[in-house]
Amino acid sequence: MPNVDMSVTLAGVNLKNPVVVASGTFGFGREYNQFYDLGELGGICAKGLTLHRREGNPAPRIAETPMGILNSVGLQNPGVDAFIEEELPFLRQFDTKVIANISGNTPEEYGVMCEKLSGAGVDMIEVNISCPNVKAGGLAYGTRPELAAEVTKVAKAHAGKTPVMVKLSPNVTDITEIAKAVADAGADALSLINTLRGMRIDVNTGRPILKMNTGGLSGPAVLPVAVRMVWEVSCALPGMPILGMGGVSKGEDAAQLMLAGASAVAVGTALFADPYAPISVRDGLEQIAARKGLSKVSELTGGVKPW
Amino acid sequence: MPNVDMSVTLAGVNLKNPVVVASGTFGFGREYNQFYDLGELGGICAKGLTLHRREGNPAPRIAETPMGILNSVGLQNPGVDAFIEEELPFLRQFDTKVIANISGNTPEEYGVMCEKLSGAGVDMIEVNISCPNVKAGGLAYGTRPELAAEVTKVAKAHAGKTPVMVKLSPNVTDITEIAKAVADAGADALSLINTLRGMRIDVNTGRPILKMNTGGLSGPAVLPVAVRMVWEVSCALPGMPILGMGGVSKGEDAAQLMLAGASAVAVGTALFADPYAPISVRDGLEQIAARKGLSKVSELTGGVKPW
Amino acid sequence: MKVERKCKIVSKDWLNRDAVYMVLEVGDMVRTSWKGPGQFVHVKCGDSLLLRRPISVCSCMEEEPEDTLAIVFEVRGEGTQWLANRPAGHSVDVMGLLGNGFTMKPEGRYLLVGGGIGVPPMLGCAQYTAGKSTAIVGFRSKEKAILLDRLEKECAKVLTATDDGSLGCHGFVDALVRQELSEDKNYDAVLACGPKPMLRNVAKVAQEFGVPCQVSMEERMGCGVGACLVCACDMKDGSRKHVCKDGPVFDSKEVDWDA
Amino acid sequence: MKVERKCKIVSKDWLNRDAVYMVLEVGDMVRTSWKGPGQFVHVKCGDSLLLRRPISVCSCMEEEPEDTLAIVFEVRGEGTQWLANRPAGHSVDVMGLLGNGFTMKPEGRYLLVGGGIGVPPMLGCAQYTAGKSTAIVGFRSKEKAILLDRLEKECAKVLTATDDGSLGCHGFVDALVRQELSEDKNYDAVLACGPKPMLRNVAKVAQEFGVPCQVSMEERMGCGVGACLVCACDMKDGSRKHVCKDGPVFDSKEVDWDA
Ligand SMILES: Cc1cc2nc3c(=O)[nH]c(=O)nc-3n(C[C@H](O)[C@H](O)[C@H](O)COP(=O)(O)OP(=O)(O)OC[C@H]3O[C@@H](n4cnc5c(N)ncnc54)[C@H](O)[C@@H]3O)c2cc1C
Ligand SMILES: Cc1cc2nc3c(=O)[nH]c(=O)nc-3n(C[C@H](O)[C@H](O)[C@H](O)COP(=O)(O)OP(=O)(O)OC[C@H]3O[C@@H](n4cnc5c(N)ncnc54)[C@H](O)[C@@H]3O)c2cc1C
Ligand SMILES: Cc1cc2nc3c(=O)[nH]c(=O)nc-3n(C[C@H](O)[C@H](O)[C@H](O)COP(=O)(O)O)c2cc1C
Ligand SMILES: Cc1cc2nc3c(=O)[nH]c(=O)nc-3n(C[C@H](O)[C@H](O)[C@H](O)COP(=O)(O)O)c2cc1C
Ligand code: FES
Ligand code: FES
Repeated sequence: MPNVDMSVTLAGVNLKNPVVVASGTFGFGREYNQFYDLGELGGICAKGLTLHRREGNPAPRIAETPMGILNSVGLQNPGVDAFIEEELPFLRQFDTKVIANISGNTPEEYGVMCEKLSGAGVDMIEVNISCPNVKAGGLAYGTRPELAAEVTKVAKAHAGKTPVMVKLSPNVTDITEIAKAVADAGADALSLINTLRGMRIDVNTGRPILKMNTGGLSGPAVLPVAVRMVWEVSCALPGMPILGMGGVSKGEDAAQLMLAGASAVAVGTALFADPYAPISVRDGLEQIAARKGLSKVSELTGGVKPW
Repeated sequence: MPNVDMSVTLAGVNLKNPVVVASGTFGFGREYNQFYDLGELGGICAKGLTLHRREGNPAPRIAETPMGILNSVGLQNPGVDAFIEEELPFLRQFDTKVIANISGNTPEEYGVMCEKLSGAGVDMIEVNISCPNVKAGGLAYGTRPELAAEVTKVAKAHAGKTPVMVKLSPNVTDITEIAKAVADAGADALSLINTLRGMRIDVNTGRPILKMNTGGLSGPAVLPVAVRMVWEVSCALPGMPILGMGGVSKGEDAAQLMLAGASAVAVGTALFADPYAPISVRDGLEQIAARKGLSKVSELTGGVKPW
Repeated sequence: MKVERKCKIVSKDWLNRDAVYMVLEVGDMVRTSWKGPGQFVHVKCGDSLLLRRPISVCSCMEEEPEDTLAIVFEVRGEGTQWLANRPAGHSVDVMGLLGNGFTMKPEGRYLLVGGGIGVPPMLGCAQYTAGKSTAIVGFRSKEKAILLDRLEKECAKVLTATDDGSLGCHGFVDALVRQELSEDKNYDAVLACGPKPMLRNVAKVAQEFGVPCQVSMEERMGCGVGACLVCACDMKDGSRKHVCKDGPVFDSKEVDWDA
Repeated sequence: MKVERKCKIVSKDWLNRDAVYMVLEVGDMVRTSWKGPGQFVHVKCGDSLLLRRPISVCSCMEEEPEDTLAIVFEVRGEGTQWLANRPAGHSVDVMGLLGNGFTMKPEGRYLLVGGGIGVPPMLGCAQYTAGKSTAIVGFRSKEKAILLDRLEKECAKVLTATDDGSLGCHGFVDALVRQELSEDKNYDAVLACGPKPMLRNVAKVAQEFGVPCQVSMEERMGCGVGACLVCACDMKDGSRKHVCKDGPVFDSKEVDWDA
């Protein structure tokens, strides 16, 4: 293997490689640490946190679709304090970056969580304004520029020196509009895409498979939408660091997102088929960079040559 | 096979079965007529027409994605007059309904085309306000309620007794908002979904595969999005006839869309893998209806039982 | 150390028109992660299906050079159909052993209750208590009955019920459970696996008789290891636990049966 | 009547590290839809790829009970890899014969120009004119050369060029075409298949010498039959024709080589 420098920088945070795991698909790392050392990863986006413990939505919470899945977990989590006390120390043992992911019902809640997490020393805070599974808040923030900007401002004001990355919803007419609003409000980075809203019906029973009727679509099916949106946002906001995600399951997928403008990528759904997916994505990416004769994988970022 | 009445009604037009072929994937029928009698189909949505002949976009115009494809044909067509003179008489030979699909640069163009097509006696006009491949017009109409309503009004005013079905774009924050605007403006039916915008990059060359950089995503990958949107629209507009499409490749997929609220379904991308797809979708649907003990396939429509 | 590995299919036999008995070579999976009967494996069923399929371990054995493991599954949809089509000699991608099994002692005496495709893990429980336990198994009809001969070998007694009366008692297993518990007060616990309505009824009967009861629950899964939180099971205390990690076996008193 | 059918792989041979020669039993496909050398088939490559792959007919024969057809393809990506892995005896889903072949007469004398994986259809053209035509074929290197022995049998003369000089002339085929056309004025036409830059150069040379030239074009395809309009080829007159239906063979003068 030729020598490719795999490190990248995302909003000033140095990642040893560009492959991060996506929030909500990796819990707080304990489970996959049984498969490999978490230090293999560029970073870990922890399961989405709320101010208080939440039990999430009733099951079934998952349905399979062609090359995709729908989920309606609904932010089950122990709350931000329990995360800081019980999970963060565990994650801190590993040589990887810890990115906390937060969802609030009000801008104030985002502020409180940012303060706590920044104080606790997470490496970055990912502000989820786009979770489609929570009735109050969540999605609305992600689809309205002025609300997205407000949440971003409050988060930034309370995050101290901890970089704030805002996670965008793909369920919008124009993602660049939200991206710009959030950037103007001071976001240090953007992450995209969260899940597309979808539905599956069991034709035998006439019932939606998910108890919440609809859920968020992720997995390879959404990759072309993710690539397009990363490209649009990176064109609209040159220089804005982007964590790209949506359907990455191999090195080539990650390379597409990086060429489209992402500085790093997250792997989510692919974990369910293959717990080692982030490792093989990283290795595949390294091979692609080597084949292209790059000395640093970061040279892929934004390298697409549109016609 | 138990006796299931396969006929359905869509905006007052009787279809012998609920399976229509999707605009742009079936040309004007000549090619697939080499495989089977077009009279097997419930209806044919012809390739999208414009007022004047168009050559469309440069190639490559297609890219493969996980369980989906991207296209950027860009409405290549001979123009509405040539359709009426050369293609409609051919289509009229078959015992099936002919649905003309139109795209205009201005509301007036839609009006002119409706007048011509209504005069020529097509069974229905599908007004495409959502083609993502045309720079002027197209997409903008489909993403802004007031413009969508205006186009609908003009189309209705010029379509005489020919029912007008408006085709919606999925690239919007809230599809019910557009659906309502179009319904209020007098649409006789809605068809959805058109393609989702996506992109694929060749990582070896760094070039987007499509010469237009981005294109429209269709095929099984989008089915869950289509089911969700059909369900949302049918909840928001009870009684509004819907032609559901997006990723249908088997009877079960069609049944999902019908349960979600569609009166009929269109099959597009599935044709490329299997020219007989519409036939097997129809047969699969019939079997599902029979298994459920229905005497009419139309009883599926809107039958979903949300939790 | 959890594992995911390609496992060779040693044998595949059809038990009836829908159910397959499959033996796999699983490396050191049993040696390293066995916790008791009732765990499951998470099986990749072809390239075109994203999600793995959870299947209970029926029985398993530490062996050299490769541990072996038997699963029994019914063809329900695309995934199980794919798996059923794999011939012996081919390999499948398996994650395991996952979850927690039944809490039991080899010297214990249990009333094992299985319904339909919930019967296979009960065979593992029977083997574990070598001849001391009693099995009560229910099927839709005689044609659906599976593993009866093997259960006979591993149990003190086997009672059978069918919904249509074509084999054993006419009716559901909970009636037999009631009968057995009223006749025999010496069971350490009732262990049950089967459809949720059956589990609820069995749990109720066990509670009436004051016998501890453990149930193996089903839920649609993603990761299978506790990371994605999709496989929620509603608990009496209002919390939601996860079938893949906290279960699949739960104390029946903890489960919210009204959810 | 166009057809789509499951076709049995009669044989599969590797011509070099990347190229496969595959013979298929295609029912009455040749009898019912053969129009001349240069047509193509549209092959389904596994369940997980939505789009079929277009492959030129190399040679074909009307036979009883099943016509046979040979294709030669290079492994480029997932689809061709899948196809290359199919063993003889298996079946593949084929649509064909599609498109229009070269316009030629059996009694004609043609200069057949093939580049790389564009060589196979030239073998069909050579067979059609039984020994009268000349073939000029180019490859990247000696290791990439294919079908030379068979061309030798079917042609009056075969000239070879390689980019690296490891076989035949060092350089590109257009130099050989120029040489041949200046030495021999009796070709009815130049027929060419290969990468677009090669076709452009060959077309230019043919035009210089006033010899008609037909070229087989490639474009990404959907339906393969002319319905979806994705496989556009830019024409000199500003129109866009379709490779699958109007082509793949076009008169070189009609093509817009600057597009
Ligand atoms: C812990 C556990 C143990 C199990 N043990 C066995 C066993 O020993 N033998 C056996 O035959 N079956 C068992 N099942 C059920 C088995 O997982 C399903 O029958 C199987 O997943 C169906 O897959 P499919 O592709 O054939 O069906 P499809 O309906 O096509 O599957 C579609 C999706 O739904 C999921 N799904 C469908 N039904 C179920 C179900 N009942 N439980 C969980 N997910 C489901 C599938 O995993 C898949 O993701 C068990 C389930 C769980 C949760
Ligand atoms: C009329 C015609 C005749 C052809 N004849 C031959 C032949 O005889 N032998 C041969 O080896 N190849 C031939 N090709 C090229 C062949 O179709 C591609 O190499 C093949 O489609 C690549 O598929 P893949 O899955 O291996 O590659 P991938 O790159 O994984 O394919 C991805 C997608 O791009 C398309 N694609 C990629 N390259 C091409 C290409 N060059 N032309 C058209 N589509 C492409 C694929 O069909 C698929 O839809 C022909 C192409 C055309 C249009
Ligand atoms: C089961 C599941 C749970 C998720 N939970 C969260 C979450 O808590 N917070 C969040 O921002 N995104 C969440 N996501 C979205 C993912 O982080 C990611 O944006 C999305 O799944 C697309 O990536 P993928 O296709 O690689 O999975 C979740 C996704 C899945 C599948
Ligand atoms: C190649 C291609 C061309 C299309 N052209 C048109 C068109 O001209 N007008 C239109 O309204 N929709 C057009 N569509 C969209 C389809 O009609 C349909 O809405 C979409 O493809 C989703 O259905 P599917 O997944 O079954 O293909 C086109 C789709 C494809 C794939
Ligand atoms: S399946 Fe992921 S937590 Fe249970
Ligand atoms: S591939 Fe559809 S028109 Fe050529």
